[in-house]
Amino acid sequence: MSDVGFGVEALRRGMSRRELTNLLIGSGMSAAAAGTFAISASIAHAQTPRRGGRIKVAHSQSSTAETLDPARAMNSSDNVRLFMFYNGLTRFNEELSTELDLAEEITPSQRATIWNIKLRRDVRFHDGTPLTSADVVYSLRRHKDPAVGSGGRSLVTAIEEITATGPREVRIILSGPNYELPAILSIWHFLVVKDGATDFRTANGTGPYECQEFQPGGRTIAMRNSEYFRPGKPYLDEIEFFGITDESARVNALLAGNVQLINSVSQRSARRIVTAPNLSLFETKCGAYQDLVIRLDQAPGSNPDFVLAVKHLFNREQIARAVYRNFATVANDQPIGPTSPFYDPGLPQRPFDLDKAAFHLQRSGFGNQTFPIVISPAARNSEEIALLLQQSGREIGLNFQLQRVPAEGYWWNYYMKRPIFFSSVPPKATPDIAFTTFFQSRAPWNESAWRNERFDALLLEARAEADTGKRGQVYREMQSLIHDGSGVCIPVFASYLDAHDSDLKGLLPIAVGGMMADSFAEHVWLDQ
Amino acid sequence: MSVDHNNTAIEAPAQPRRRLPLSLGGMVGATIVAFWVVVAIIGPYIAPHDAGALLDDDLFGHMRWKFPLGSDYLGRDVLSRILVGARYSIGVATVATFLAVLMGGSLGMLAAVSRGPVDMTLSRLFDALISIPSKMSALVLIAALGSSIPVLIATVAGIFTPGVFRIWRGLAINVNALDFVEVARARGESTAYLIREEILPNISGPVLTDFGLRFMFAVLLLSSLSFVGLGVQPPDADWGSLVRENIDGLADGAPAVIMPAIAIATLTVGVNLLVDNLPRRWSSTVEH
Amino acid sequence: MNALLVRLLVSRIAIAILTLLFVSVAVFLGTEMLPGDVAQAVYGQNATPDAVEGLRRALHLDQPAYLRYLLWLGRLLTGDPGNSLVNNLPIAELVATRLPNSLMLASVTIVVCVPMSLILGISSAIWQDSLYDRTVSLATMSLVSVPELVIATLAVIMFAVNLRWFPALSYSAGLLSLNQIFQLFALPVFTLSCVLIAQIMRTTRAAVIDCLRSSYVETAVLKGARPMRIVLNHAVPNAIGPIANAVALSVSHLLGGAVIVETIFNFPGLGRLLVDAVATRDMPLIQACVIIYCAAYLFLVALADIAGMLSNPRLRH
Amino acid sequence: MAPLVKVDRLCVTARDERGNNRAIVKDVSFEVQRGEVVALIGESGSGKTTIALSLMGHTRSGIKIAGGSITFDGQSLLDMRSRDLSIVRGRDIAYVPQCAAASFNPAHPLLRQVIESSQIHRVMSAAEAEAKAIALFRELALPNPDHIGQRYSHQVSGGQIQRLLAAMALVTDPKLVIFDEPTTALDVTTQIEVLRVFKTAIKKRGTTAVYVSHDLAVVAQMADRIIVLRDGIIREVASTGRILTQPRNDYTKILLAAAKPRVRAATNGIRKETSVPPVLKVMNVVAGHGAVDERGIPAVPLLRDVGFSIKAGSTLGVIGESGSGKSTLARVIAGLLPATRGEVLLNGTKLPRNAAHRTRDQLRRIQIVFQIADTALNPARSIGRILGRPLEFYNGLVGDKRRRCVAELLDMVHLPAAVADLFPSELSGGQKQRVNLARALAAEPSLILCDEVTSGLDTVVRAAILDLLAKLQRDLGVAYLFISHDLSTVKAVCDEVMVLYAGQRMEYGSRGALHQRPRHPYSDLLISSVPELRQGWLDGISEMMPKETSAAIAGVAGGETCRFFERCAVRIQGRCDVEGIPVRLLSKGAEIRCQRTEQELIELFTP
Repeated sequence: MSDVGFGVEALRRGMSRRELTNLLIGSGMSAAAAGTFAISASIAHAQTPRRGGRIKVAHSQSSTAETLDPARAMNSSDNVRLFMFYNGLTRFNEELSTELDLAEEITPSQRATIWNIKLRRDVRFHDGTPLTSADVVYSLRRHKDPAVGSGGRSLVTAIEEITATGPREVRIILSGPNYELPAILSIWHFLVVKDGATDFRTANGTGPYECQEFQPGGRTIAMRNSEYFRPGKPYLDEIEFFGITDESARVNALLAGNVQLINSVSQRSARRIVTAPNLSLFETKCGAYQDLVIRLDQAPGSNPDFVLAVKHLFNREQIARAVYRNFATVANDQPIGPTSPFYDPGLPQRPFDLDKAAFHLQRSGFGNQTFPIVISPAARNSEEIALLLQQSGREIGLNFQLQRVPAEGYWWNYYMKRPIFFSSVPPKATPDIAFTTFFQSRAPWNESAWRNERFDALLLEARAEADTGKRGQVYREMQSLIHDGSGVCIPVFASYLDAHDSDLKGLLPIAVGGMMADSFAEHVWLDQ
Repeated sequence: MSVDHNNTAIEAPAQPRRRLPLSLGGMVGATIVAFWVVVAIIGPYIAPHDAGALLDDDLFGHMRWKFPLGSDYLGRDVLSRILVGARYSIGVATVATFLAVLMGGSLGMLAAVSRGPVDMTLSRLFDALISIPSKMSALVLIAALGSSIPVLIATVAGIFTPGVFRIWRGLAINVNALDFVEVARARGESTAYLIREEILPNISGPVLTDFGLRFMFAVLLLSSLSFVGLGVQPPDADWGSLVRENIDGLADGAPAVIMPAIAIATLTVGVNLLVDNLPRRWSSTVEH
Repeated sequence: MNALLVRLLVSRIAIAILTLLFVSVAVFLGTEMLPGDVAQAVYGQNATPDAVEGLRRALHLDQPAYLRYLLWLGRLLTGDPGNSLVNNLPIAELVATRLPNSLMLASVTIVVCVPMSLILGISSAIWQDSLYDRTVSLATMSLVSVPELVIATLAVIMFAVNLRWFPALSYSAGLLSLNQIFQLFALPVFTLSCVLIAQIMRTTRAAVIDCLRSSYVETAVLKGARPMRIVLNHAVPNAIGPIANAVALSVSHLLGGAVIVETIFNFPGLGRLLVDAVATRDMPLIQACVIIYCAAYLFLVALADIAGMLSNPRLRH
Repeated sequence: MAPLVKVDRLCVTARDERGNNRAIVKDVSFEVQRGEVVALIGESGSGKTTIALSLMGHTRSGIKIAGGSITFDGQSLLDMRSRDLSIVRGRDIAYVPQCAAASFNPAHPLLRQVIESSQIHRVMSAAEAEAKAIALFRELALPNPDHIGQRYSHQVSGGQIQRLLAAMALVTDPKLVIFDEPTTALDVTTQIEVLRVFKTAIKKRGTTAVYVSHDLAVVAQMADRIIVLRDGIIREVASTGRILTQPRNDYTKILLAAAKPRVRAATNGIRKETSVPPVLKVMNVVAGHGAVDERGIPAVPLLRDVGFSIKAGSTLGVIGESGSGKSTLARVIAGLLPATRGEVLLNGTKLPRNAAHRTRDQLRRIQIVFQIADTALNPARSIGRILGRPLEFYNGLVGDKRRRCVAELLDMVHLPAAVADLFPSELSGGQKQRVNLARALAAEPSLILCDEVTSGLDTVVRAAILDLLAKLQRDLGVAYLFISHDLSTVKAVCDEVMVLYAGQRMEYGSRGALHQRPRHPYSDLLISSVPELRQGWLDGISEMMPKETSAAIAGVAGGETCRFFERCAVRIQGRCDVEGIPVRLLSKGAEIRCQRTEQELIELFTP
């Protein structure tokens, strides 16, 4: 069922490191090269894309909060729409490397504090106007304005200045060196909108599809952009995209043939997809994880032995098997997964060890006490993981009382506020983003309130390190610091499971999210 | 001699009542209800397995000796979970219905006895409350207070109170118009006395029937509330939550989803049969 | 008659307005009491204090609660229900995409349910306590006893996934032909009917039986009327009041309470819009949904009362 | 010629609450000849209605015909299939039911229902049937016969409904008409009208009829032959004349005796002219429903400026038709419906209008006994508890003392002490009314308001209750306000009588004075409408008696003009309906309110 996934992964592992090196050596990457990759991926499948056809795609998220404003977009459903209608300066490809999108060239100088960007010349917005540097400057600058309410605001704090240096040239000046800027620019918030755009009831982008209809919480209809700058692309004439929040409804809709692609298939439903004759499961192995977080700044997490006791209570194989039905790989209490080139396989795996857990628990002095764990549908699978933890905790006299709270309100009422809670973290494009947002002492989502000066210093060091090998070294040390000290317990890395009509081709896993990291629209075609 | 063979259904509807206070249907209903009440009380003690333990590697396991009703989506024993869950479903429904009756009933009788502006105010208030969608109230309550048994009870009780008020008020107004209440009023009795001694004993039959029906709707409401995320805390689960959490198994006909649904259905049908076959004088003319 | 009707209508409307006002205050207080606000809801897991603060200011959430309520009420009185706090779209537009769907679903369900439950209820009343009566009531009772979720899911698996008779999703934009309506609405209507038929049928049966016990029915029997005539001519016209009431309650349930069905069949109705609005604390949207629901309830109950009045000359004059 | 109806050894059983079958009609045999009017007379529970219904092959729910046969026009009714039965019903046998208003379907206009049987049986076209019905309306003296059929049952008065039912029965020219207590629910003045038209209609057609009633005086006017029933057994069958003059059966004799209540001597209380204030004095009371204007007049007044007084130990009778405000008066005095104007004085002290503001002692002194014994007792409480409550409430009696007192009270109303443990449903109607009285007595009141206390009771039981009331007054010196629509009862027990009409006091005087002319025209109408227990009374009374009108109650405007105006035979157009009514003191000692002088009245009512 996941043969395709494995095959592609092997292919990707061989290539991605080389490509990344290419980028980081700093000479930039040509658009032609990007095209080559697309072709090579296709060749790997030995299939020729076919043009035409329409599909219906159902996403797990649906809300009236949906928006076409890249600054305000919050979830992957928004992202799917954004990637249909807009382009960024760069983008991630299935090799997990950054490739150029609207940019023709990105060149760092002065140890990566000043970046010069040159735009493609053949790009037009859906309203027919050509792409200019003013559009890019507007699109990046608006995130600094608090009134825009951009979710990418913290990411642009390091950008000091964005200026147009020509009709197609933009210069970005950073407050400190950062070789990761191309990766950062691939994030959906920084997709390029038209200069001065404020009305996002429809989208005027440069993307492969034009927005014909958009209803927040309803459906979106995307029509093929015949003027798209990548020749021949996209393949489909029309995509109807909407949300089906209920998982079984989503799966049933696919089974009934009413939609051709769905995301977020539960591990338990995978069997139904696999046994259906004309459906395929599309697994994306990546660094997504659902973690149990113990706050280190309050009892009982302030006691390191307690944290260690809990970390030894996870029967990771059982979790992968019972909860994720093996659509997961065992993790080691640090956020960089085996799909990442910077993954440290040398870090000793923390075992499921009741004796050790009991030992640490006894040392902590919290034996035979009851601690509440907040679980919620908002953090997927948190209930199931917590149930298993509760079972094994009981064996050493550590009692967990599960407190299920509703999904809405979870993130601001319980998340990072309770002593022990669950979180759900999507894969991050680079270790730098993961560490900066979740583990640095002053990170906005330093979930366990972990403070480690060495770690903070290493982060800065890595950013300014042009050499990938050396950077990998630094990242490995950082992984082990998290593994040892943080209050974040990461039992497994979960795969993204999408499912589709077998006639829908061109899907290749991009290890930063399901549905080709939300950008499937440009790449898929119907084979009939 | 010719005896009664020419009666049409309309002319002589009822079958002769036997000595038994309940007809066959009523007995069946009473037996089912009694069975589930007993299960609710002793369920956790007779459960073969720990209701929270993962015992089966197979998900949605079929029925077999070790797991008489199969296993659920995590491989837990469905029989044990139903036995433990009975207490929550029946207990919460009972307490919530009782609370609703306590609040709605006493206010309803107060409105009927007080008449005038008190009646007016209370009636309008409950009319307004009844028009707020119940799912919305449930959502607000769980969002504000989280999901726990007291919240569950308060939600169901809150949703039912206006309806109870209406029925009790209607019944009490009928009794209130009778002469013996006038006599007591002329005697100078207090409102509390009128409610306690004159009204309440004379509407006990119909309101008991109403209680039964409402209990039934409470069980069903609970199962639909689990859909919006209201239920008891894991690892335990009420029947509605059992259905909800195992709904994926329905495609494979997993007993994990069918059995709790059957439990809900039998309890509901049992209560309904019992209520429908109560002696006629107990029936309330007002429909829910 | 007309003066009375006008007076009744005026007092009805006055009471309705008061009720709506009360409900809107209650809803406002309810949502105010909820932890978190729309700014936090919009950002969810991605919330940072300054982002939330910025959005709050932009949405004027820093104003005192009563002021926000009065502002909202003021705008509403000028006919403008405001914009959604979450996506800044006009509430009227959001509701306009959902309300017709809900109305459509409700109407189709009613068209299917009411005749069926009337036939079942009346026939059960005619053959009261017969095997037929018992079978019908046990069958409807059993249907209402199975959780809606199970019925809906079962219907999808059987009729959409396995048999492929109907689509698993019940929404399509644009004008529909009768056949399309049948296709799209078959499954949700089937699910909703399971509950509704039992309820309406039960009320119908009880009301008709009640009428059958009356003196005028005995008089009709003694005039030599046959059972069919007695039921249709004498019992049913007098049972319209309670039946209309049951139907009204059911329809209002359909408009706002069909959340499960809307979710399973991914039907964009008012129910899910409300659930969504509560989840994101979108006050104007919540208010709009609840007020529509409330007004519909009041309207339907009034309609039922009028139906009862028209069927009963005593109340008509 | 064979009899039209032949009932042979009919046995009917009824199922009681516990599911036992009990015989309610036992071995009843009788015949009805063509053209004959046969009356079935008996008290409640005698089986008379059951027999009447079984003549149509119909039984009510829970009742079964257990044996015997009924032959109608040569057909055996009990052997017929239900389809064939319904062909006979309505076409050959018609039924005029008792509960008149409820017998019309409220959803359909009257005419449609009147001709329904003719349409069911297809004996004539709808147009023919309508024409015939309208002719019948005319014959039955219904007002506005051409259009009354378009009305609905709630829009016509009780007397009219009853006539419409008769028209409904007669429209198919049935061979047999069954009248089931057709006038029981009517006021006397209405009853006489209805009886008269019924009798004319029967006579004219030579209709065969079965007339069911509990009222001998009524039956005496209608029937050729009377069948006396008791407990489902025929006690006596004889021609009407013989039953009235030479009853053979003991029970028939009791019935006859009870139909004329003994008139007891006036109490001596009335004669003692002392300076002590009357136990109750009511002055200019106005009461009703709805908004009250600045003059204290409510939107829907039920009592208009009523005043009277009751001396200690005496009885004031209040008489009037339904809607006259009799019961409202009792409720106003008890403080249940606060007066909007006027005063109620108890022993010379002003009482607060609302019972809630009265002292416990004031409440104790006035007790009220309601008409319907069934609803006046809390069915969920034992008799001991019902009687014990006022003892406890007013006198603080508890425990043994209270129990003894309850026993004494029961003894006082001639009930065994064991009744204390029973519940109201286990008592008969008469027993319940006794308990009702005992409860009032428990408070040791100075005044008991008796609101139609004997109306629901059978003749024999009624007489016993009246005796008891008299005895209690003698023994305890309690005063009564005795409300009734039944003139003979009032005559029997009251010292003084007040006649109410539409909330106005028409006449107020001693009992004796009411029997002398001149009287208020309304009093005159009332008294002359009471059927007398002799054959031919109905045919003898003068045709000049004023007709019952549709009596649509006019607006309140004008205040104190005569409410009886529309129905008054001697009204003065342009005066009675314009001017306020003067109070006249007649020489016989009674007060009346009428425009006519005493002299005029004497002349007008002298035949």
